[in-house]
Amino acid sequence: MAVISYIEAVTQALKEEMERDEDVFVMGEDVGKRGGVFQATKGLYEEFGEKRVIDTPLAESAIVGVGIGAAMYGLRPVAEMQFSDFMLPAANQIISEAAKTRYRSNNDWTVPLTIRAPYGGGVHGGLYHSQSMEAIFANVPGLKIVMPSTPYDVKGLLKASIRSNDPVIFFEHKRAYRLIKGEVPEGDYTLPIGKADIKREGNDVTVISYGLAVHFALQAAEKLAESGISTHILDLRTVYPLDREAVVNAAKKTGKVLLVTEDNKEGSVMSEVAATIAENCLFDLDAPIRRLAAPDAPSMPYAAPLEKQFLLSSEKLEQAIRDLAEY
Amino acid sequence: MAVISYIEAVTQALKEEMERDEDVFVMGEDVGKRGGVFQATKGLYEEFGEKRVIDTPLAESAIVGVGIGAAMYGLRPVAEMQFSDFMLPAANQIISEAAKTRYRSNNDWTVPLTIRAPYGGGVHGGLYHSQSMEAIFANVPGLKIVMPSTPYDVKGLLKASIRSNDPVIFFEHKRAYRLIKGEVPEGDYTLPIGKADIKREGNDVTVISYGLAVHFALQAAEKLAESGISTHILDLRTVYPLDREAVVNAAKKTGKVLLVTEDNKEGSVMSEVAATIAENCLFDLDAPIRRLAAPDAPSMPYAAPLEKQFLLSSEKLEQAIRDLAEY
Amino acid sequence: MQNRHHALGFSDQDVLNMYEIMLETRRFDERLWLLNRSGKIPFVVSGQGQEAAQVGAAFALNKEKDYVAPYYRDYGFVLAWGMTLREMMLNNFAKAEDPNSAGRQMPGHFSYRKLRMLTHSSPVTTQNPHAVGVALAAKLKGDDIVSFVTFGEGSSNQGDFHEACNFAGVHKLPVIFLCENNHYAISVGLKHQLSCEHVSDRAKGYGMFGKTFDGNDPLAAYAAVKEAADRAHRGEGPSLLEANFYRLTPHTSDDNDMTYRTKAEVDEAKKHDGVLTFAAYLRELNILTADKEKEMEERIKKEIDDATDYAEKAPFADQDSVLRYVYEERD
Amino acid sequence: MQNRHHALGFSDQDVLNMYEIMLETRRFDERLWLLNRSGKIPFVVSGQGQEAAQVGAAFALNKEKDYVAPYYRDYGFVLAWGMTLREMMLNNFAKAEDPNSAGRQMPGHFSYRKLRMLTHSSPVTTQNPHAVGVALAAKLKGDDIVSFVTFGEGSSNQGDFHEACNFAGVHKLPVIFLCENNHYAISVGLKHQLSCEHVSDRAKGYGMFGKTFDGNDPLAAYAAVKEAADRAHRGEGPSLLEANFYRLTPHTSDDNDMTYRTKAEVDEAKKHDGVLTFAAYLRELNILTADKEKEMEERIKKEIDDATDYAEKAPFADQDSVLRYVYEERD
Ligand SMILES: Cc1ncc(C[n+]2csc(CCOP(=O)(O)OP(=O)(O)O)c2C)c(N)n1
Ligand SMILES: Cc1ncc(C[n+]2csc(CCOP(=O)(O)OP(=O)(O)O)c2C)c(N)n1
Ligand SMILES: [Mg+2]
Ligand SMILES: [Mg+2]
Repeated sequence: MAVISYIEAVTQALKEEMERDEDVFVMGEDVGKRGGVFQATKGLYEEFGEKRVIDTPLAESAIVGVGIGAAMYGLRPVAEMQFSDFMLPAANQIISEAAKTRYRSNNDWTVPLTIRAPYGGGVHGGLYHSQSMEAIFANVPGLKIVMPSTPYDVKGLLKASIRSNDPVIFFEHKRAYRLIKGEVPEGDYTLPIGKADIKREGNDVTVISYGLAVHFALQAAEKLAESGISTHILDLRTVYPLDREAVVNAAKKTGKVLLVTEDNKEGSVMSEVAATIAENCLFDLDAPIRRLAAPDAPSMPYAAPLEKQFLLSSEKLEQAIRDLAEY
Repeated sequence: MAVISYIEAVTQALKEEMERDEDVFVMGEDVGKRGGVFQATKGLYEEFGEKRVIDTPLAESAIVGVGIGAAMYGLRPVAEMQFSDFMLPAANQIISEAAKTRYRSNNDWTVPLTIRAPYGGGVHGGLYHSQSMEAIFANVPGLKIVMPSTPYDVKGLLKASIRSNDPVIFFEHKRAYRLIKGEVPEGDYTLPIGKADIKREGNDVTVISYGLAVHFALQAAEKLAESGISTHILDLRTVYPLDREAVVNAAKKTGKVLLVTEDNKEGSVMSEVAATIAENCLFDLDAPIRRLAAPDAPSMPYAAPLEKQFLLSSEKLEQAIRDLAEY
Repeated sequence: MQNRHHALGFSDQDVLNMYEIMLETRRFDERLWLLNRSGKIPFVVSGQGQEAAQVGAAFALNKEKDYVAPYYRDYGFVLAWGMTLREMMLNNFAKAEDPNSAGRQMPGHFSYRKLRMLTHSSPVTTQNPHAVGVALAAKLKGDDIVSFVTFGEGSSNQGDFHEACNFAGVHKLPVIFLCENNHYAISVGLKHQLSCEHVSDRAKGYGMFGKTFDGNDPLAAYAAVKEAADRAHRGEGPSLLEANFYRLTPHTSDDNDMTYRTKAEVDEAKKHDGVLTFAAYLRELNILTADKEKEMEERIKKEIDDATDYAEKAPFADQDSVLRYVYEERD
Repeated sequence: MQNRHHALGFSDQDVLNMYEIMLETRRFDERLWLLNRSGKIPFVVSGQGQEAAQVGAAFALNKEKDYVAPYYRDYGFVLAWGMTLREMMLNNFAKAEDPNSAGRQMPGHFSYRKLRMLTHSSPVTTQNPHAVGVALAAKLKGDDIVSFVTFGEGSSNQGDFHEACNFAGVHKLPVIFLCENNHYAISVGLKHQLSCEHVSDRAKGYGMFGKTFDGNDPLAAYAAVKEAADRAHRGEGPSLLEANFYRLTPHTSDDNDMTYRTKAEVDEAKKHDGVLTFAAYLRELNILTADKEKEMEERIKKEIDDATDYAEKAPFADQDSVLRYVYEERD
């Protein structure tokens, strides 16, 4: 199997889906000639032309709203939000429209739209190019929110998202784009939306996370294994709606749970994970649930040392897991 | 003390603050001559004139954005969103701008803006005039979210919000507007933002809630007292940032916790309350944390029987508290 | 009185049909208010005063192919487009059989896939980008259709209006934006809502064709929408049209319009009511005779009675159905 | 060469000052790229090609009273407005002493309350309603000021542009909207961004004064902004101005503009570069002599060296400061 980067997996999934189904098309700011500011759509303009790789005006609400209309017509648009931070002008179209179309029309109209958005920090992006936006949408029935951690998951889940007959927000960790590489089958495959994935089996402490932080957990687990601490790692992959069964099983597995998100702590998707555990397997726990997250300050600053202060790292995870193991 | 309705408390607070401080002004759709579609601003246009009671064009992002500008200039705008559902076009101004202005300018600029918005169901409003929107904003450091349950709390907290030097979202339960009445002092007083309030002392089961549901809890508690079940009721009043201390104390008080919100269950502010308890007083609990909420469907339908199916009621709470008491 | 409809290609029967739909809409609308005042339906949103333009517009489009996104006052449009009175009444009674939403949405939130009618929501102007998306999709697929969308003049101040117009303009898409300017956005009149003279003045900023017409005249509406549709088919891109008329009722059954406008103002506007003025036109030309009128009114009354009866007796959706259709359900 | 500045009320020394600020801005901007390429600062966003209009605009406003909301390319504007080179360099090095945000925001996200300069964020066009709010507040307080805001032509397609313009128009507020049309929004050229010929064509839709001017000419910018400011003071409401020029650099230091435009196109545009053409004008009129030019360049170089040196050595904010100023802190 070829080893490719996280962003190459995005591009591959898009390309293959566009080849497979002529109703799939891509739209967004700078996705055409420029191939996207991160180069996620690189080569697509050349292969599929400007009709299916559409540079839109700078207007996110229109990008999503036009995508919804095209999806209602029967196409499968993939709309890129240049940075997840810039989805907010489209919040009304996403929450009031895309999410509620099937429900409000009593199953008559559907919106098979995929919204791709790079999120996350660690790229010197400052307040508005670093945020995690999932919590804002993770209370909206009708939406599905996918946040993969590996190139393999990216490709399988992005294809599944494009083929989904419901709107999917597909968050890609922008720092993972070039940092994370992994084996990815060349051919076609999909992975199920809504299913979490055990990324490492272990017995002492359970870590539940998603996105780039999964890699910090894996690195920390390697280190901790040397000290005889065995870490169980559950990757949510879909953060909304939650895979409750997997969460509960993972929590029960070790009885000690560390929930990790790069988002601000209060009101993050990890709050829901904690609530799920507290509802379903409280008496299986041997330690209070712990959350490791960004501080409750607006977003990470641009200046390097301040950004670092804000970010997760494998060291921070290692410490938190160790504390829990020793509880 | 005079007994007035929930909405009269809103109007009274606005009027008194406008009389007290000429920098306070009101803006929104139909707030002028019409006195607001719910009549919350009734009489203000007549008393203060069109300069301080401003009918704006139909454009929520502008209402909030212009409010931010006026607040930066040093005024204290109170912006009305006609229904909380219609805040979403302003999500970017609220989350990217109002919430982050102080932080990003390193304390140089501030936004003393109050955003009032009627929320909640039970008025045959259908999908888009019934929603609870707080979860969307309850992960945004820089914002404060106030959701009072009684006329007394409304008046004291709305005044505190207007005087706050940070942006506050003030959600008013539209079904409570005329349904809920209570004693309210005629003079000036404020209540602290960020502090929960014990609405009833009890020993068997703790209910944590906010808004109209607090009244359902109070009614249920009355009933349950007859069967010897004693209910402790904590009214969050401010749902973001949470009063963690009050939450932990209330949970410890009885060891059995029912969290109640009218919002969809997954990802609601009650998830955070549950997480807080699970982190801080897990071993004080005698039963799993329970949540009572709306189903995870987009929003309540318009048709009366379907709306009823969706809504909370004192009966539903009574049953849930009883179940927990008997655990 | 000069015959104006022959020049547009309409026979006398055509305009009689047109009028009949306008009248049917009006009578239906009046019935809604009665039903509301007698406590049978909790809410009415009404299109009185806007029927002429709505029906005229529908006649200018292709009912077999075009896509439409009507807004909540468009009873005249949806009736002309093929929704039945019974369906419209089921919608107002919020019953399970309502094709628009099975009672999930408030009345007037139209949706009907069979009729290529997009689902409408309450936050205003969100439908505008949807209509643009339909046109974009049709263009990608090589389908020669027109995408038609309506909205109020207050709503033309929303960001989505601007973004949708510009997108359609840049991509020269076959979209017709019809602003139904009824001079009020709830209580707020034009002066406090808009800073331009005509909403159609905004067309230039999107490089598109713009035109304001007399919204009380169905023939003027027909002509304007026909021109815009012809342009769209010829690849000349979108148009921004504006129907100029007056909202004759309060905003909805929850509103009291006498708190912000005078009866005298409303009475004055009623003189220009398109249903009355078009009837006068047809009478002058002897197309609408007293007999025909009586016959029409009787048929309409009977149909509305039937629809009301049917809708009132029809069942609500099952309570458990509130959990259905959040996501695709596979068996 | 005809003297054009006397008619505008400028002395020779005035225009020399104007030019000096333009040149200072350019040299500062060039230094940023050097610092970036040598790894000293991680990011540059640049205003090359836009200095003339920015500086001209600043000269037309009242630096003691007016409020301004400049966008991320406005180095020329903020320098003319009173931010020092040192402060601008601290901003680019993201150091604690940076008055804009103490290193919290990316460079070019200006903010300076002392100078009545609103805090700028990254999501484009959000500043437009803020500027309107300032004007509204000033009007309420009876303060005779102008509120000035800038943004790109791509950004003029955001909903916030539309909503802000309409609000300002309805309330006839003293706002000047200056669109800096540099022909690109990252990689997307005008044809795919806008469907109107001039962004100022949109003014009519907001009932406001609109004007496009040569953005390479500081005197044209001055004249346009002065006219708009005079109107604002006279209570004639907002204006929508458009500076027409060309973005000479890539979008930012993260961009490679050769993937979407040609070197030939950029080279052609460089011929009209306002810094060069205004220098030529001043040379022709013998206002800018070789001596003066040399002196200027030397002084500027020294100041930029000093600023760089200072900023490089200045400390970052304390790491724990990331928790500060989320909310008001009372002692
Ligand atoms: C985004 C949004 N804000 C507010 C409302 C509440 N509202 C419903 S209709 C209306 C006025 C609409 O006026 P206009 O666009 O002129 O249409 P009309 O009702 O006059 O036909 C308002 C403010 C809404 N539905 N959506
Ligand atoms: C809401 C939003 N969407 C996307 C972006 C990413 N972005 C930054 S600048 C830019 C292009 C802006 O173009 P224009 O308005 O013409 O200004 P210019 O950079 O050319 O001066 C884009 C798309 C953003 N900052 N904000
Ligand atoms: Mg109207
Ligand atoms: Mg530009």
